[in-house]
Amino acid sequence: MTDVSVPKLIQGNQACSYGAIAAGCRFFAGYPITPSTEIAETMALELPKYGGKFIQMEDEIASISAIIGASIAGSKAMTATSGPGFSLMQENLGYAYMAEVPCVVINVMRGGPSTGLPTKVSQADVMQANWGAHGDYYPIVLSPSSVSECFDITVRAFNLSERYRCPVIILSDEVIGHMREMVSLPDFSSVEMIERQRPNVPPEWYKHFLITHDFTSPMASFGEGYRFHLTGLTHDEFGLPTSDNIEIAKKLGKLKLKIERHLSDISQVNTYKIEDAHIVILAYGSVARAARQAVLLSRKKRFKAGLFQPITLWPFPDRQLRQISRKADLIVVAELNQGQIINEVRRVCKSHSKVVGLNRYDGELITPEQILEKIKEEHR
Amino acid sequence: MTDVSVPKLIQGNQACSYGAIAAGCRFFAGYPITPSTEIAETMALELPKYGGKFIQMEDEIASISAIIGASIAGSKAMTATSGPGFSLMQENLGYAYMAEVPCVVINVMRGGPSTGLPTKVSQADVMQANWGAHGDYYPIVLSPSSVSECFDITVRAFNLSERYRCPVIILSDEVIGHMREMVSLPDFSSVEMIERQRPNVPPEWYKHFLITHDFTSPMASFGEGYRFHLTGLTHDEFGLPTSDNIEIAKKLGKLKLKIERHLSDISQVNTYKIEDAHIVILAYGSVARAARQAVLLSRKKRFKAGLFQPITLWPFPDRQLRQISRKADLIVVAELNQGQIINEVRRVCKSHSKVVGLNRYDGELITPEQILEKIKEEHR
Amino acid sequence: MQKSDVTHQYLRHTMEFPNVWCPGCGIGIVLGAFIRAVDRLHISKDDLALVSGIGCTARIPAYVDFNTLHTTHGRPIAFATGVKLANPKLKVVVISGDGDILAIGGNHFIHACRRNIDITVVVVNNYIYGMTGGQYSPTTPMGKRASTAPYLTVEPPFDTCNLAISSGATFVARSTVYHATQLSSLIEKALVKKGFSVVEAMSNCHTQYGRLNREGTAVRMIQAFKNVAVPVSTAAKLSPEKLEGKIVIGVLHDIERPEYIEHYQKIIDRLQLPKMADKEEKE
Amino acid sequence: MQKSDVTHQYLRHTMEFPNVWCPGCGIGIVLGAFIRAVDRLHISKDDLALVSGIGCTARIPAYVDFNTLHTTHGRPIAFATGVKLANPKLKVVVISGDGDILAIGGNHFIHACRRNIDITVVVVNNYIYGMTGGQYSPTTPMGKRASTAPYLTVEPPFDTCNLAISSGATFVARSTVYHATQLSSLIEKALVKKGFSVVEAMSNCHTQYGRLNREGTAVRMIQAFKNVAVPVSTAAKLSPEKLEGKIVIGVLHDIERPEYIEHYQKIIDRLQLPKMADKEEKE
Amino acid sequence: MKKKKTEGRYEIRLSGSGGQGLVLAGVMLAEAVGVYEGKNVTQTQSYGPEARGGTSRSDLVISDSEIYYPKPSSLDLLLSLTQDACNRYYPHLKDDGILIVDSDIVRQIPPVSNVYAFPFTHTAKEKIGTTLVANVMSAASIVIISGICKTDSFLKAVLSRAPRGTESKNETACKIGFEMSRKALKKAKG
Amino acid sequence: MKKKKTEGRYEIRLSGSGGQGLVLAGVMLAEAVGVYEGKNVTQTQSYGPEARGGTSRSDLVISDSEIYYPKPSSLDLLLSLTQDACNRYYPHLKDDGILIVDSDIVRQIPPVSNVYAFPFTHTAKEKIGTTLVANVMSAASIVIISGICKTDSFLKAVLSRAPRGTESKNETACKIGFEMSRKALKKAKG
Amino acid sequence: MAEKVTKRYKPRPDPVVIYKKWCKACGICVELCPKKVFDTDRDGYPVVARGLDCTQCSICWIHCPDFAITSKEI
Amino acid sequence: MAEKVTKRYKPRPDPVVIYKKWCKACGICVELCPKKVFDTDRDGYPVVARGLDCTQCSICWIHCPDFAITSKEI
Ligand SMILES: Cc1ncc(C[n+]2csc(CCOP(=O)(O)OP(=O)(O)O)c2C)c(N)n1
Ligand SMILES: Cc1ncc(C[n+]2csc(CCOP(=O)(O)OP(=O)(O)O)c2C)c(N)n1
Ligand code: SF4
Ligand code: SF4
Ligand code: SF4
Ligand code: SF4
Ligand code: SF4
Ligand code: SF4
Ligand SMILES: [Mg+2]
Ligand SMILES: [Mg+2]
Repeated sequence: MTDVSVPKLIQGNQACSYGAIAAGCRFFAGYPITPSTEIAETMALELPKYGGKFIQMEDEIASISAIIGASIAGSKAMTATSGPGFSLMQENLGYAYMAEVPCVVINVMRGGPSTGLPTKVSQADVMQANWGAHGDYYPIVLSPSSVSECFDITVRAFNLSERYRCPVIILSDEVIGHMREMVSLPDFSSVEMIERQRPNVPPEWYKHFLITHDFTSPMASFGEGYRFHLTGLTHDEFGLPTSDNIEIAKKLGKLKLKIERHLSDISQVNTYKIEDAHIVILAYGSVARAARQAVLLSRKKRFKAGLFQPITLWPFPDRQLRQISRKADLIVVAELNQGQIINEVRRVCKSHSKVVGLNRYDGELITPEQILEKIKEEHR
Repeated sequence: MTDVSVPKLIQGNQACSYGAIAAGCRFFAGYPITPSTEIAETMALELPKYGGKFIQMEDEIASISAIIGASIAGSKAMTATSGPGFSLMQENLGYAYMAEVPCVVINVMRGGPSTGLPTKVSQADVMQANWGAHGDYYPIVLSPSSVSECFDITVRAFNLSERYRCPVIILSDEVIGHMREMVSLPDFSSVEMIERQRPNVPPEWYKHFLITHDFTSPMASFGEGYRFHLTGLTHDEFGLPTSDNIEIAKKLGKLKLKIERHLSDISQVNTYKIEDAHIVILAYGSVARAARQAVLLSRKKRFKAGLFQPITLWPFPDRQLRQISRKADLIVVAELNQGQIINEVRRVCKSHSKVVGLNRYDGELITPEQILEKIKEEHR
Repeated sequence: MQKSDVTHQYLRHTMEFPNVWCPGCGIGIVLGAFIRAVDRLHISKDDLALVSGIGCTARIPAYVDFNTLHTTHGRPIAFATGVKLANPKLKVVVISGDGDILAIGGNHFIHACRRNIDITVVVVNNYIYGMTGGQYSPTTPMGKRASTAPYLTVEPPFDTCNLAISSGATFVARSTVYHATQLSSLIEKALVKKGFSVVEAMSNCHTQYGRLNREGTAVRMIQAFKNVAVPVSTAAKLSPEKLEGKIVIGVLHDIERPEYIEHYQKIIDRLQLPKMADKEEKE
Repeated sequence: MQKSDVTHQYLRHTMEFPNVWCPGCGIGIVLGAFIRAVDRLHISKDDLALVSGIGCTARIPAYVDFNTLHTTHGRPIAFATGVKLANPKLKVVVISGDGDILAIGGNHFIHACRRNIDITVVVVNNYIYGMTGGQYSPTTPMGKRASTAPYLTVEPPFDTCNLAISSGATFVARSTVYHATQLSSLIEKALVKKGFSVVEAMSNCHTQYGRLNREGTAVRMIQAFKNVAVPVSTAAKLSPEKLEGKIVIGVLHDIERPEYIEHYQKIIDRLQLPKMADKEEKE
Repeated sequence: MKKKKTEGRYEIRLSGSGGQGLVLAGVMLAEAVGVYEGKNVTQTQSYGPEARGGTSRSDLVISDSEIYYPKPSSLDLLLSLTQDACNRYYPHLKDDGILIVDSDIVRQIPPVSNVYAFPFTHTAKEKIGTTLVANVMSAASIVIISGICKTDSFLKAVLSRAPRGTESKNETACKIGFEMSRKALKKAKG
Repeated sequence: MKKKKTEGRYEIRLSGSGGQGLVLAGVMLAEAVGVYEGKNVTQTQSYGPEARGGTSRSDLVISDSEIYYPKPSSLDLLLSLTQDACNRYYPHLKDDGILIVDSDIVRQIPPVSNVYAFPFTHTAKEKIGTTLVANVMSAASIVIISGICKTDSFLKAVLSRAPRGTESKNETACKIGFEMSRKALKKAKG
Repeated sequence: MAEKVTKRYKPRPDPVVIYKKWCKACGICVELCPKKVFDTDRDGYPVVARGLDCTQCSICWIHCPDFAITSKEI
Repeated sequence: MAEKVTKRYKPRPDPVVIYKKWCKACGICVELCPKKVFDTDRDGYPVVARGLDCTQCSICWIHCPDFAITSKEI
């Protein structure tokens, strides 16, 4: 058991593991890959202490498959990987969306494409996190920017996952994952935990995909007496395969609606000195750290800058950004890629603000000074 | 040998295969999946007649890997799949972008997510085609809407692929792939073929990733005396791994620039009665067929409608759309998904036009009548 | 002898019948053999999880009233591993096709054999990808026709059972749909085995493999199994040449090795001991 | 006896040396053994394609002046298959680690063995994922420590060579970095073999595996191979119990089977015959 | 081709159950009008997740001008070889659309004005010894009743697409189909 | 902590080559200031694609207030155990930044004003019998020269993070490090 | 009607019953029955023709892929 | 300087040469040489100490993982 009474100096990756355990995760299947491996290693060390199980699978496809299986059998389950592994997981991640199986997948981003820059930071998997698998689905993607956020966000990921019966992706990055900071972990028993809604009907009335008022169906586990069927084929409320137009539209529509109708619960944005800002720095993950510093730097130079940091990257916080962008002349979108989230910003912010990208993709973190430079350059 | 002298009644999938062979494809590795399988079957039948080789691999990952290997050894190579297989290919597709290896990948879209609707049509892999793999890369994605376009676009895919040393994705769909239409195939020897640029320097001066004025490097094949190294790690112009900031930025920037600087060559848009249109129907693939009919229907009802059909889906034809949208009050984006390309349209068309989606995702094709209905509903 | 209708007690009557399979397809026979094995063992429906991949065979779970899981192509064993680890009380069975388990799923198969997790895998080997229309599979013999082998196959097939044995499975057996009674009893043995057990069920796909290779109707193909099958005991006496083209049936391998979950549970127990001691002290 | 400097003629001197490997890592010894085998066979550098996946071992190709291809994790054999089919004149060799070839790449390995394509695979088995920091691999023995097995491994390992044999490889051999001369000659034999050949090279990862399992320095680990290695001929006389914990070295398997590409080429030739006949008529 | 068309389109659906060979029959019709008569034609199909069993359909759109929307919107002619298929699709017929059914199988004929019923399956079984050619027989009757192409063109298409060894059986089926339909047509017109 | 900081930040880089244990040394320092003295600290690192070999670095940012940007921008203190690392990173030092090097290895000392050179590696080898503890010794000298934390705190951190069995060797290394630095500091100030 | 089974005088119920709605007329039971209990109707469906010969050996229902045979023990 | 190899009188060139720039002082050659030709310097690098004993058996360079040994046949 981890002694949580004293503040600790731990890595973001370790904090994710502790967050998972605190949130009730009792199954982890993974395949090592830099810079996510510490999550697996910590889970291997800690899980059995809590009666949970760790297994190293033969690859990432097996890993995601195993956690889906474990979740279906009633465990809260997680896997962690980085770009190449995340790419391999896409097909079965899609299965989890389709079969509405809660689970958490952490992608600690490193430089890509391909093997790229295994030990260096990047944020180039942001669009992939939303669109990586085939077919229409609606992911929840969260992005931490500190070690303590790693803990909190992992707890939240499990809670959202159980609440909405869907995978939740955590997009961490090499800097956040490997960075050590001081954190005071809460007593795990005090952590707020949301459990998947259980059926309150007898087995013979049970529909595994019941369409409820909030589009999330109560979920029984294998072995509990509710003998249901799960398939990646389009299916009816019982889970049985169907190719009936109306059933299909209902099912697929539900995947969208259960997220769309709960944006206010799911969406989380942090801001810093945004109230009076005419210049908005939009940043997430490790870059948000540089951006916060850049806000201070800029204000010293009399630029009224503020930070808009989506914690929930997907669904993208359209509403919140639109509101804030009304007052902004300039929006600087700082990302460790060649321009990904900026497209969303462009979509949301019509003509009223100038949207510019500050992009770095050489494996190093954007610095506060670079952001300030960009503001100087672009501010009219 | 296929007798090409008489018009034939063939499927879109077959036309893709003939197009590939006409373009010089001599290697196909694949794994069967509905509704793309006829491409593999046709290649198995036809390729050896042209001295080419077909191999059925153990899965889709092996298939994409094998075609990349074959291309490196000097063959024009292709694979074909559908959603689930396309998801599995993402990691190694990313390798091909990184190592700048020409090849063609066909995704005949079916209903998703997951196993979904194997025998029914969908267009829900459009965003995935752009963003499915981790890391920043810049894909060329083409979308045919008729059997003869299947032939032409496959030829073009090979040509673009060889021209820009990158994978080209063809997003077909179940309707186009399985539909039979009359086509007159050209004599294969008359088909315009672009070959990858060969090095014109002696081996000792050869750089496999030379940064040239147009960002596409001449390419030697294995076994030709140019002994180079290929890796998915970030690399220098020789192909040797590097973690030097500047080299990395140059390399990754090049992947973007070689596409961005040649938009006019790569981008292809078909339009129909667009000149005087106030209402633009934006559609691609099989839906473009319904849209064309809808243009006629609408005009009968005195709606001045026109069709904007991106043949090149990615890079998205921002410029062309922006130009056309200026005159448009209403843009109806008709897609077989819950809204994908519409986000691009929203990004490009700022405030001047009303952008609405017409989405169908139950496995059936959108009908001309549905489009007309939508226009009636939305036109102010 | 069991009554015929025992199967009906296990079918999921909310599914549409007749089932999806072609008239005479052996998959239904395998399903029957499986159900009868489960029935003989008095395994409760609630305690059995049936997992499949994608393919004709993989449609089995939808038809039976267990905890059923139709996963993605090739991945049922990986899913099943998660199911079993999360709830070891479940009897976990995978039924899927030769393509599913041995082509795209080959890696999960050999690794599960190696780990020796207490799961039973029934591989329905019909020499072909039935569902997608007759492409060759890793078990299609050399020199056969398939929709992707118009000039006959040039790839030698796997021997599923050999592969399982050398990868580490602790129980390996084979039978055919003709030998449905034996098949059922082998599945029964596999279900009882603590460890990773594999049963290869040779089946007919007359619609694809049979049609392309002119092997006749379902009935003819099923009867053909009678002639090519050789019991293990007889096979032991035959030379490799004589065994060429034969199908050896019966229990091919049955050994004892520590089971994965039991082993892992010991770690958990060991680590939790101090905690429990703690508790005792306090109470 | 070859001169030492022959290796230098094959190194890619544009790469930065010393190489990336830890001081004393056996990977460099395997590379030397490989280069010497190539040199003895007088294979031209232009005619050899060297393919690897990801891992410490997989860094080999970058250092040598052949046609070199560093692919993705687990996929070198699939890439190599494409290379070989597209240009059968190339001698295609895969060198990669136990994790790369047998964990994530296990499926490609067994299928390539089955197809019997003329490729040589050298598996450098150091019992561990070296590159990522010491996680257990499918070859890590039971009861060993790894960064993901803090309570010792509970998974039995594969026997790489057995797996290769039962999957269909036509030449299978094993040696260790201690037996570098034998290793080189086995690689030579594998290179000469027409068909799919596998050489397992047992190597030391003292930095990860050795450190975690207190097996000492590189030198100690390399010397330990001397004691556990048993030549095939001797092994044949030993009981399974006596062989427990031993490493059998030498040629384990060498049979003849039709090679895939030759077989496929016959189809091409057959189909092109009429065409050629056509031409002759016209001329 | 009859003049009953929407904007020059003639839309045909062949429906029944998987395994009845309706896709092939549709392709033969398409080839007849397309390859042998140079018209524009699109042939599409639809089946459930399983290629076997379940209702199956094969659709044709025929036109002298370019065909945009490739699927039928309202049918000029519907062939149904099962009751299920008939029930499902007859509402898609145009007001004056033609329905052709297998008289032995489709016993409940829906209330449409133009109906032809032929015992395809049993005729095939009795006269040719196999029900497998009922598809071609019924397609032949479409040729006669719709007039979309010459009987010759259809025969050529049948011979070029029939699996090897089955050519003569298919030819016979074809001719019987022509014959029975001609009679019925005469009767209907007369 | 010395007052030479940027906005309350004190930035330290430990640099050398892979395998010298600099990440661990950095973590020990971070733990000393963070866990035992309650300051804010971030520890980050950077290595090439291979964890072994190549230059390696471990960075600390220490502050009384919340740390936003977690990496150093201009160094208050640089430790370099290889010439390569020294050459690479000394330009990142502040004007009045402190450079500490291994005197036996870093022979070309760059033109900075505040330099301390100690024979860490050889002292470790000679006095403790292993070069493996040079990292702790050099970190100990950072403690003294920068004053970022009490020696006690550092000792606690070292003992809690040292691999089992190496505690006493590390403690000795630590004390030697303190000692040699105190002397040097006195000399520099005197 | 398609079910044109010849009605015969039956002294007692059939020893096996074919559930025609599920039966696909594959012919397996007909061929495998060692006692040749079944004939087929003109659509190929099995018909119990020699019920008295049935030994309840179970071969037919064990091999019916469609669970379309039930036995009435007599 | 780090290279403090004791200079000895050498009647003829060393039979094997260590290329110190590539050598990582792993000690393999030192341990495996059957003739104990090498000593190590204080940094652990091999030094040819008993060159006359060398039989050119090749063991050292065949086992050097860093291609840091070349032989001068004498
Ligand atoms: C990732 C992926 N690739 C390919 C397919 C297509 N697919 C469906 S079933 C199948 C083969 C099935 O063969 P087998 O497992 O032998 O089952 P059978 O139909 O013969 O019972 C294939 C290739 C798929 N669904 N998913
Ligand atoms: C898809 C993917 N998953 C995981 C990794 C991380 N990874 C890199 S090397 C490696 C293991 C290497 O082990 P092995 O093949 O035994 O090589 P060694 O380093 O021991 O020589 C892993 C898991 C990766 N690069 N790509
Ligand atoms: S296609 Fe083959 S395997 Fe599939 S149901 Fe038909 S006979 Fe069975
Ligand atoms: S980590 Fe192990 S395998 Fe990798 S270079 Fe070091 S010793 Fe060799
Ligand atoms: S039980 Fe046996 S004897 Fe009776 S009908 Fe069935 S197969 Fe024939
Ligand atoms: S075996 Fe079953 S499905 Fe086949 S004919 Fe007999 S009863 Fe019908
Ligand atoms: S060649 Fe042999 S004897 Fe000479 S130094 Fe090397 S190992 Fe020693
Ligand atoms: S074996 Fe090579 S690297 Fe090792 S000490 Fe000897 S010369 Fe140096
Ligand atoms: Mg099969
Ligand atoms: Mg290894």
